[in-house]
Amino acid sequence: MIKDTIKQAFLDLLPDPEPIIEEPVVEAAANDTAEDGKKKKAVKKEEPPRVNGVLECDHAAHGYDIDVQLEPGELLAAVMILDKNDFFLESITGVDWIKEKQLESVYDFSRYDFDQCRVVIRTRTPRDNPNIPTISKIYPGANWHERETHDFFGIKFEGHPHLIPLLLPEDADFHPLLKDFKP
Amino acid sequence: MDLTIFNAVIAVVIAIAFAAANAAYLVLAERRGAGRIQRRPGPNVNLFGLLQPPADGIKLMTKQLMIPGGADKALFMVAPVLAMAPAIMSFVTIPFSNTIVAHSMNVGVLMIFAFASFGGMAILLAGWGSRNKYGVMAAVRAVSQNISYEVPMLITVITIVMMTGTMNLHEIASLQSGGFWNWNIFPVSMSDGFMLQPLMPISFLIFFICSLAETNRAPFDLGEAESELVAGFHTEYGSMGFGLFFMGEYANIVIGASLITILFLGGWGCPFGLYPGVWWFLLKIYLLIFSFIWIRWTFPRTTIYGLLNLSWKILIPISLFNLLLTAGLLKVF
Amino acid sequence: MSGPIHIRSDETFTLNVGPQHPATHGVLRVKMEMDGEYIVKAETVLGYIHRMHELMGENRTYPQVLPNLSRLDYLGAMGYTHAHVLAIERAASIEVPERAEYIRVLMVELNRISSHLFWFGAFVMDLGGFTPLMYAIEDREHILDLMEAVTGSRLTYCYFRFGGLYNDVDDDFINATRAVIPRLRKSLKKYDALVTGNIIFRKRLEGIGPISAEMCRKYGATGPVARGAGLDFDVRKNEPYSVYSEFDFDIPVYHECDSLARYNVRMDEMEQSLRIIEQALDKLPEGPIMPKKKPKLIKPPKGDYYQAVETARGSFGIRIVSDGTKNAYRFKLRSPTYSNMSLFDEACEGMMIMDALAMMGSLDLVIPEIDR
Amino acid sequence: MNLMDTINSMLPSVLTADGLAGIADEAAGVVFLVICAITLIGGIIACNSERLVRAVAGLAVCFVGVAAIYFFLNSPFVAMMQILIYVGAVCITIAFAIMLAAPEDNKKHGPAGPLSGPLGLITAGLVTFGMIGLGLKTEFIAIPKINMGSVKLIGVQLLTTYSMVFELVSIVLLIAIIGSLVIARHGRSK
Repeated sequence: MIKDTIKQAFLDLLPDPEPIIEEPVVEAAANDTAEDGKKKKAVKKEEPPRVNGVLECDHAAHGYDIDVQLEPGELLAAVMILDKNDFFLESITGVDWIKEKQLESVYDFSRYDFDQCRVVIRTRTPRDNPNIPTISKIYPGANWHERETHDFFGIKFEGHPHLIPLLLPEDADFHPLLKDFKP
Repeated sequence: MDLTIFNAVIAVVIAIAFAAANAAYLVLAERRGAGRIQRRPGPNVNLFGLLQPPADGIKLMTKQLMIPGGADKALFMVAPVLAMAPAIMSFVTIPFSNTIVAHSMNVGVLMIFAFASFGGMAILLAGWGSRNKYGVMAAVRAVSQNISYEVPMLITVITIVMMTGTMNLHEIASLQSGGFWNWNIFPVSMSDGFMLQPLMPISFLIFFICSLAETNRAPFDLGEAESELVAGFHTEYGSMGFGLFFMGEYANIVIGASLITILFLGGWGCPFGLYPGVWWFLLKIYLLIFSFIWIRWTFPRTTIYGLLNLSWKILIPISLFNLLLTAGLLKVF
Repeated sequence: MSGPIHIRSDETFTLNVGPQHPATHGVLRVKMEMDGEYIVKAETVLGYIHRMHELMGENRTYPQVLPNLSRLDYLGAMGYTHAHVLAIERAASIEVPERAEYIRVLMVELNRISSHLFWFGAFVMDLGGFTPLMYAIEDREHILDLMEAVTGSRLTYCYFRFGGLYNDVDDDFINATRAVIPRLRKSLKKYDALVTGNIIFRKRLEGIGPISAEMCRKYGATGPVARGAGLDFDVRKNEPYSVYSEFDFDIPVYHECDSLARYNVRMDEMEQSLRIIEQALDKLPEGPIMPKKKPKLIKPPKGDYYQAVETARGSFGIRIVSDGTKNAYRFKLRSPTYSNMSLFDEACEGMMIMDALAMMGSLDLVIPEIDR
Repeated sequence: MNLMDTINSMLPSVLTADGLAGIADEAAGVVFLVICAITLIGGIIACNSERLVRAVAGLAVCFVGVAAIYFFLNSPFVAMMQILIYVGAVCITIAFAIMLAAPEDNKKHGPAGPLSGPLGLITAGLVTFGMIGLGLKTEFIAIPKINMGSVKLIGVQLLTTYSMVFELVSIVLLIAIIGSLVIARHGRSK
C-alpha cells in the first residue's frame, strides 16, 4: 500500500520524535449527529494549535489520507518524496490563522492510481514574515498555484521565478483572503 | 472589334453591377445555404430574407470608416479598392454566352490570371497597412498561399491551352459546344474528331482545388482564419472597407466558377446540345458556387503547412506530370 | 510540421492572443513570443473575470454559497454544486437518501454530456468547421430541456441541497430521458462519421499538441487531458463518491497524448455517461429526496475537509476549513482547468500558432472556472 | 457580334462607337499621357518613399502603367504578362521578402557622402540626355502587326525570333528571385 510507504517516509523525514503525535483518528468517529460535533468543537476550542507531525486520517471523514505538518525548511524534502512516488499536485492554498499570527500553506497531492492516497502537507510561517521555499522547481505546475497563494495571502515563495499577481490585477498590493483585509 | 472608350465604360459599369449584385445575393445564398446545412433557417424575414443584402449594404455604408492609429493610411485605403477593382476588370473578358461578352480578348485566360494576381497584392497591402500583427501574419499566409496555388493552376490551364490552341475564353467555350461529351472535363472529346484526353478529370480536380484556394475559401481560408488570426488581413477593416473585401471575395468566387465552367464544363453549352445560352452558364456557375458553399460549411480549416504541402508536394508534381503526359498524348494522337 | 524547429530568438515579436480573441472562448490572454508562425514562449495572463468566489465563500453561509458554485463553470455547473453539497455533507455528516443520490448522478451525467457536446462543437469551430457546433447545440438543447423541467434553470443550476434535492423527478422526466438516450447515441455515431473521420480534422490533431503523462503529473492535469495521455484517472473510479461504485462504466483512456486522444476521450465519455444514465434510470429507487431530519443551520464541526469530484473538465476539489460557525473559515476551490491550462505555456513552445490554438481547444477551457 | 455591339446599335449615333471614333482618337492622346503620368508617379513613389512597402506599391503602380502602355500599343499579351509577372510575382515577392526581413527602423541610412548628390545628378543627367538623344535620333517605323495574340504564334516567335528577349526576361526574373533571397538572408543573419 502506497499509503504506508509514504507515511513511513514522512516519519523518517521528520527526525524529531517528540512533536509527533500519532493521534488515533478522532474525527473518524464523526459519523454521528451534529450534537456530537458540537461537543467535539467545544473540546477542540481549548486545544492548542496543531504541532508538526504526521497524521493518518480517515478518507471518508476528511477526504484525504495523510496529513503532514512540517517546518518550511522540511518542505522540499517532503515534496521530493511525493515526487518520487508519482504523486501529482492538486493544489496549493493558504489559510490565515490570524489568532495564532500564522499563515498556513496547504499542499494537496494525489495519485493517478487506484491505490488511492491523498496527501496534505501543511506548513506554517509567522504572519509578519511569511516565507516558504518554492516547490515550482520540482512541480512546475506549482508555479500558478504559488502565484495565486501569493496573490491572496501574501505568502512569499522564495525562489519562485515569476512571483507577480496572477488572478488579481497586476498592480494589486492587497491580499484579499487575509482575515484583516478590508475591501 | 475595337475597344472604344465608350463600350469599355459600359462594360465596366455592367461588370460592377453584376459583381455587386452577385456579391450581395451570394452572401444571402451563402447564409441560407449554411443555414440549410446546419439545420436552421438562416436569414428569412422580409421576403425570404431578400431584403437582407440591401440592409447589410446600408449598414456597412453608414458605418464610420476607422483607420487604426499607426496604420499606413494610403495603403490602408488603397487595399480594399485593389481587392475589388481587378475582380471587376476580369468580368470584362468572360463570355457569358455566345453573344454576351464585353470584350473578347485573345489572351483572355492570361488576363484573368493577371488580374487575379492583384488579389495577393491587395491582401498584402491590407495586412501590412493596418499595422496589425494578425493582419501581417495573415497577409504573409495569404500571399504564400496565393503564390503557391497560382503555379499548379497555371500549369493546369496550360494543358487546356495546349489542347485548344487558344487563350481566348470565347473560343475555348465554343470548342466544347454540342453536348456534354465534348466538354473538356471528360476524357473523350468528339468535337472535331475523336480525341482521347484521359487526364482531364485530374486537371479539373486540380483546378477546382486551386480555385478554392485562390479565392481564399474554406477549407483554405487561412488568410482570415478567425479562430487563430481573429479576422486575418481585414481585422482592422470596418464599414465599406470590409464591404469591398467582401464583395471582392464573392466577385472572385464568381470568376473562379465562371473560369471552371468555361474551361471544363462547356461554358454556355447545354449538356445535350439544346438551347445553348446564358442560362446554362449561370446554372453551371451557381451550381459550382453552391458546391463552394457546401465545402465551406462542411470541412474544418487546414493548417498553413498542410496547405503548402498540398500545393508543392502534391498538386504541382501532379500537374507537371499531367502537363507532360497531355503534351505527349497530343503529339501521339 | 514534424521535426525539431530551429528558432532564432533575436527576431521575435509579441502577439497578444486575447483577452478578446475568438479562440480563447472568453477573456483569457496569452502573451506569445512569436517567431513568424512559431511560438517561442508563451505566458498566460489570467484574472480578467476573477470574481473571488473564495472570499464570497468565507463571507456567506454555506447554503448562500451554493449558487456561486454553478457560476464557476457555465457548461457543466451540476458537477460543481455536487462537489459543494458532498463536501458539506461530509463535513456536517448529513445523510443523503438513496433516491437523491441516484438523481444527482443522473443529473451530473446529463450535464456532463451537454458540456461535452458543447465542447465538441466549439472545438471543431476552433478548427474552422462551424457546422458541427449547430448539430451539437441542437442535441444539447434536448438535454437542457430535460434538466430545465426538473431544476428550473438551463445553465447555472442550483438544484442540489444539503442532504438531498430541490425537486423530485417525475415519470415524464424519466420517459423523456429514456427517449433522449437513443437519440444521442445516434447523434454520436453521426458526429463520428461527420467529423472524426474527416481527413483535415485528423491531420490537424494527430500528433499535434503532445501532453505526456509525466507532464500531466508535474502540472497536476486531470480529466480528459490526463486520460488522453494514457493515465487511467477518474475520480469517479479512483475515489468513488456518491453512488458511482454502483454503476458499471468504463474510463476511456487513450495513449497517444495528442489532441486527437483528448478528443476521443471526451467522445467516448459521452457514451459512458449514457450508460450510467441508463443504469441510474433502471435502478432509481423510490423514497424521499430529502433526509428526514434536515439540519436547520449548517454548521460543520471544526476541521479541514476536502472533497474531490470528477466534473466534465477534470478533478474538481473543494477544501473547507471550518471553525464551527455557519461560515467557512477557508473555502478553497481547486478547479481542473486551472491546472490543465497551466501546462499550456510549456506545451505550446515551438508549436505553430494554429496547432497551439487547436491544443488549447482540446483542453476544454471554461474561463470563469479558471479565474474563479 | 457581342453585347457591346448590340448596345451600340440601339443607341443614337453620336454615342455609338463609330460616332465616338473621332473623339476616341482625340482621347487616345490624353489616355496615353495619363498612362505615362501613372507610370511616372509610380516610379517617383517607388524611389522617394521612406517605407519599403510603399516603395513596392509604387513599383507596382509603375508596372501597371507600363502594362497599360503595352496594351495601348496593341500588345495585350505582353501587357498581361507584364502584370502577371511583375505585379503578381516580382512585386509580391519583394514585398514578401521585405516583410520577412526588414525591421521598420532600418530605413534610415547613414548620411550620404558629400559627392553623392552631384554625382547622382551628373549620372541622371547623362542618362536622361542619352535617352533623349536616342529617342530623337531613332527613326520610328511602323512594324507590321505580328499577330493578335495567338498562342501558337507567340510561342514560335518567342523561341525563334525573340529568343534573346525571352532569355533576358528569364534573367530579370532570376535576378528578382535572387534579390529577394538576398534581402531575406540579410534579415535572417542579423
